[in-house]
Amino acid sequence: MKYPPSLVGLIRELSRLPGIGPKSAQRLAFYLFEQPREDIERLVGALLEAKRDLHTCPVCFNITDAERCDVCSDPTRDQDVICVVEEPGDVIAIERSGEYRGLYHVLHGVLSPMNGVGPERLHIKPLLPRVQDGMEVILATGTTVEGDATALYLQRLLEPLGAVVSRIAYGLPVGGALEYADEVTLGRAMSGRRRVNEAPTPPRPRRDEEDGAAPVPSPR
Amino acid sequence: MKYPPSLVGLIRELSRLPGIGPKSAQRLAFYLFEQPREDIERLVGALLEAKRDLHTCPVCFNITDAERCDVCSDPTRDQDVICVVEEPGDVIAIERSGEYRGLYHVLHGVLSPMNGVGPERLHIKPLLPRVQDGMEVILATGTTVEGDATALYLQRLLEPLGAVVSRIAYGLPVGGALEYADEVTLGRAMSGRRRVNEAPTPPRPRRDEEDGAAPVPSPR
Amino acid sequence: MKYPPSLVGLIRELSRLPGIGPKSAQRLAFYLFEQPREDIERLVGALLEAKRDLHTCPVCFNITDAERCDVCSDPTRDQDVICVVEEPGDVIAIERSGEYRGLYHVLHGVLSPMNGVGPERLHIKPLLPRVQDGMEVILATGTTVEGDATALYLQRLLEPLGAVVSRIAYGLPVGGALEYADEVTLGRAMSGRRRVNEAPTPPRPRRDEEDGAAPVPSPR
Amino acid sequence: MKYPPSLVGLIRELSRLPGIGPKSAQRLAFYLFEQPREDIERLVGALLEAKRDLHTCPVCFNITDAERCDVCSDPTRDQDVICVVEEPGDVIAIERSGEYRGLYHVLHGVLSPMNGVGPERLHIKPLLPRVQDGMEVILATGTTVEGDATALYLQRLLEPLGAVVSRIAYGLPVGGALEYADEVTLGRAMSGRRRVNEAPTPPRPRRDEEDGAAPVPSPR
Amino acid sequence: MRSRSANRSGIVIRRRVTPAGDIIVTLLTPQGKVKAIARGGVRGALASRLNLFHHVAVQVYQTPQADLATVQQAVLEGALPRLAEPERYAFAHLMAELADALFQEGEFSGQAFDLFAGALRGISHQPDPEWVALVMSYKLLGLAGFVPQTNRCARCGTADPAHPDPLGGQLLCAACASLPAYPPPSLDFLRNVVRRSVRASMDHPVPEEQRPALWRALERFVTVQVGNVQSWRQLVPTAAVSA
Amino acid sequence: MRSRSANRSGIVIRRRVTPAGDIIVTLLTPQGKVKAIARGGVRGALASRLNLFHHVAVQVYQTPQADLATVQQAVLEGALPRLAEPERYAFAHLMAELADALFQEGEFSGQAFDLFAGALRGISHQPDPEWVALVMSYKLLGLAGFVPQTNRCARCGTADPAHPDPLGGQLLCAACASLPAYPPPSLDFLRNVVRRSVRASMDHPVPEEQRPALWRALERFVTVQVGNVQSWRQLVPTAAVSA
Ligand SMILES: [Zn+2]
Ligand SMILES: [Zn+2]
Ligand SMILES: [Zn+2]
Ligand SMILES: [Zn+2]
Ligand SMILES: [Zn+2]
Ligand SMILES: [Zn+2]
Repeated sequence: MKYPPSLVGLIRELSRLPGIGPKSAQRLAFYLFEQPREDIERLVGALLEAKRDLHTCPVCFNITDAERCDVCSDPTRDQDVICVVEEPGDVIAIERSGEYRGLYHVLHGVLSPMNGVGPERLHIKPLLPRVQDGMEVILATGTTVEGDATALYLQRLLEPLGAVVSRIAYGLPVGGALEYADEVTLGRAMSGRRRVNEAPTPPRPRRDEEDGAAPVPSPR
Repeated sequence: MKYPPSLVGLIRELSRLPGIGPKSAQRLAFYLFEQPREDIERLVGALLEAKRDLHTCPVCFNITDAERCDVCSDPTRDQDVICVVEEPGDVIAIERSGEYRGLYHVLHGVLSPMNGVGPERLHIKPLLPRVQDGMEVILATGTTVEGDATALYLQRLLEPLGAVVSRIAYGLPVGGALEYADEVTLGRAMSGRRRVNEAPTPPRPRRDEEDGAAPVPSPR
Repeated sequence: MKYPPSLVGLIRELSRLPGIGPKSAQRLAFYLFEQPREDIERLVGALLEAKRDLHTCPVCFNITDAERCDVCSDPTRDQDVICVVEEPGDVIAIERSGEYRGLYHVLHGVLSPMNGVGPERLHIKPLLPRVQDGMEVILATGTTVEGDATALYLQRLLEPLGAVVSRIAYGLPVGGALEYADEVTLGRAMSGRRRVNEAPTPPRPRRDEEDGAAPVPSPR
Repeated sequence: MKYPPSLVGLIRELSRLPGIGPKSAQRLAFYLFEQPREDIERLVGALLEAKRDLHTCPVCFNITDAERCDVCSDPTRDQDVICVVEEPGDVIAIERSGEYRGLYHVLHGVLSPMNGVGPERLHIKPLLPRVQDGMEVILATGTTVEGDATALYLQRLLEPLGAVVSRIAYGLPVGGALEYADEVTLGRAMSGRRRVNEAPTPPRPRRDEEDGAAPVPSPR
Repeated sequence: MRSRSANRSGIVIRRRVTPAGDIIVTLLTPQGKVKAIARGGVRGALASRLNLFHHVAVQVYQTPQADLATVQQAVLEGALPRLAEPERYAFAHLMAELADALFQEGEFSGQAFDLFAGALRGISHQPDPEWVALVMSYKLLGLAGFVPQTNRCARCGTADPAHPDPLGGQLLCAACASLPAYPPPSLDFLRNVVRRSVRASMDHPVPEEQRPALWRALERFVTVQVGNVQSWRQLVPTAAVSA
Repeated sequence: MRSRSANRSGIVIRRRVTPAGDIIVTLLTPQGKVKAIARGGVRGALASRLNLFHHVAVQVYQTPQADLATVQQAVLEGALPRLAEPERYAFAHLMAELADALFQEGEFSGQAFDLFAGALRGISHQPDPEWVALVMSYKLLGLAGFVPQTNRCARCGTADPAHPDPLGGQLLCAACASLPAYPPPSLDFLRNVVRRSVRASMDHPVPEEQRPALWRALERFVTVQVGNVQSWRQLVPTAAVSA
């Protein structure tokens, strides 16, 4: 038995999507076949509309359908911090954490010479004019070697501009047990330990109050 | 931060697909955003074309883009056996096994009173005129309670028509160890055991010759 | 830091056990350390007692602490059927299924030339005098290549003795969907399908009556 | 069929071990049955020897077979830092990370009122005389609510003694992507971010040199 | 396509990690208590979300065979990190223990959930967490139908008793009692806390020196009526040092 | 009881995360290259260990059906965190790319592994990582059988050529060349680096101003003999700013 060509075509297109193997693609295709025409058309419409409306913000390279993205055009966001991330999805992850009220900058990748990704392939150049003297730039690239290399590269670039450059913390995930942590992470959690001092109540109570922890002066 | 509506819409449509949770939908949406317009248009085209071209075969209710499906219109298929399955995907699974050269009939579901699926919701009625006296009908519905119930229902319907009604074998999967089989399956594998007799070469050599096994006369 | 030698020794012995990796062994050792002395002694006692009391039944090679095993010494078991299995654990799996009331024979392995396991390494020889003309022997070795090879070897040996030799059924596990079955198993389930005939009540009512199914006369 | 009592007893004892379900216990019991007597006796010997030789160090409550544990009796360990952990296994995890050269203190649990574990059930009292003015105490209990509560409790107790109290870092595991981090952990990684300053080469080059990172003065 | 998955939103009142690395949690939800297992959860993101006292939305999957539902996904809806502070931690445990003892699986009670969630929030944020815990304990007991008898002596039935009942945690008349009568604020509390609004009770705290007697009464009442609850001991470190 | 598991110790030379959260790594080991997949690895402890340039011991499981072995366990044996520094990062990539191109799966070569591991260590620790990269690139090429011809002109065969070969990265005689001859240190390097010991080469670095020509030669030689390699561009930020 041969599959009808349009079924084969649909399965092929679906299996190009990330995380969808040939078996899932086939299952999806059969599922779509069973759906009413309106549902297919709504999906098709959503795809075309998204492609038509969405583009990267010219300031921070986040995804938007407006001239500037929602963060860049919100004057209540802290204009003195920029958080640099790899991908648009990372912006959402950080927003969901609720711990950040500053701006973003999306690189759309990490430095990877062996994959032909040098600085010119990332949105690094437009970041430079955004950084003012005394501003904080948080390097929130991934904690892989590639993410670290990108962070180090940016640090070299940004500190001469007068930026206070910081890196997201490495350590144990919340809810973790030491026993289940890998040794690399545990080593970083030990060397990155922070002093928990009995500071007096901070002037303005903050959500993340317990994190105003001071670093340990001389880690061994 | 608010997502752009067309991104939200796309994520919502994608997360309606089976097996795609909200996180995967988001990842898919970002992936699609990064793809060139041609790729999106090819996917959209495949979806629309599939919806336009595909329908169920009026004879066997398999998926096809022709008047009759590929199996129904192939005169070399054995016209004296019909294999009844739940879904179009099952036809493909059986075809892939290479063990079957007869016809199919796709029910598009199983009997499930608690989900409101009675016989009239399945393609049972059009099966009856296809069944001739002496023909074999293989009930290849799933081995769940619902699949068994559907098979028993069909058996009652088809045997009066003179059909030789058979059921796919229950037993151990190939490559299995008894230790890992559940006790219900192991019980079926024991009670369904087959005689392995050193029969002389069968009159017409067949591919599945080793399966011409005789049943055990008196299993206990 | 060095571990105390007796801790190292315990971890080493524990990690020799099947299915216990080095990490689990370490966790087990710490757990045992925390237990009261009586619990350790009870475990040790159980180990020594099991080693002292248990041996293989001289008839069927199942595990027993008596002269003959529980099955061999039970006169109500059907003395006309022997089920041949690979390991003592398989006896328990089949007993749990509740579908069998005959005798057993435990091979303690499967034929595997590449691992140096020939027929002389298995308890095959003592099986032969147990087999009488007209008796049924069920070959319930695993459905792997090695299990199949062992079954075929035994069939050649046992049929000349007049035994009715049968093999447990290959097929779909109970509760399965065709879609998730691998194609080899599905092929076996198709070719091993059985006729479901509305047979009159069998001469002597049996528990597994619904399995007294006749084979399909001419499977294709 | 009934199992021999000594087999039942062995399976029961084995299934008491953590992480070993009834099925694994049965498999283990059969495995042990097949092993030569010497192997069983070696396992039994290891169990008894471990129970006889091992005890908790009277200073730090780590496991040892000597008067004091290997860390407490090693004068080259940094005597000015104590790392407080929940379980002996955590000592091993931290040692494996290679990032720590100080002393330990093992609590053997965490505060959990609902499980009846108050401070008197943990080895907290013997910790107090070990802490000298100016010493660092690293609270390396787990990052669960219970571990946090235990750390906060100890902080209150130890700071009046003049200890510099620190907590292992919360944050992203090494090799992680933001997208796969949960929002709670990501929030901690953001609020716990550290300044990466271009400090001059430190006086004595250290392995964890890159971790001498300063905290960000004013996290938002 | 039958769905054995259900979505529930609730607060983790118990959490246990098995040696195999599974996390077993009990949630209190508006639809009743839910017990579920996150297999291998200790190694993944679920470990962060399924923490004690976290408010989480979970997707649980129930198979007919398994007696324990499986947690498939969890999303954090709220955390109260200050509950780890020594002066709040044990009170949070007490609330969780009471909720676990008083409410059953499958017993639909949005009211119980709201009351419990409010109790945790209060213990986390209020400057006087002890008072929150005393008030909310009686409110939770009352909702579950355990109301101390305060208009008649617990032993002889005489009206208007005012003395502590050292066995049952209720009230005794002067004749039956061996202890002096409760001071008026304590007596008012015991007589009215169950039906009075939480806000009204919060506005009129009993002086601290009278509370140990109220705690003794609550402990006796819970032990006799509900059963064994462990979280009575407080965790303020100074006390522990002196102990 | 047949074992399809194997233990291998090697250095991660490629790492890719699939959208499904699997990590696909290529390791260079003394037993040759190994490619394997850690399913769902991005969510667990394997993500920390299976990082680029990490030296790990892995247990891999190979089934007859699957073409990619599965990583079951991984233990970190060594990490070189300084390889992330801008002046070292791209050189480490170059070594990994060369190793990936030069050595094959299942091709047993303890020597290749040792040389590659030494190259990464040198790039990580030495004050002059560029020089380490130049030397070790030629040593790796030489071990794989790619040795530049230096005693005869690459075009006409004349003996003792001394001029750059802009196409093939070897040497040309004065007649065939359009560029001036290499200075003596560079010539000595090109003629002897492959057979000279690493230590000897390290002790006599070519002056920095002569190196761009050597890099051009190496790039041409690799491109012609081995194929496309991407990690030529350097990542020192000042250059990037000016670019
Ligand atoms: Zn923007
Ligand atoms: Zn058809
Ligand atoms: Zn026997
Ligand atoms: Zn010690
Ligand atoms: Zn009275
Ligand atoms: Zn020439």
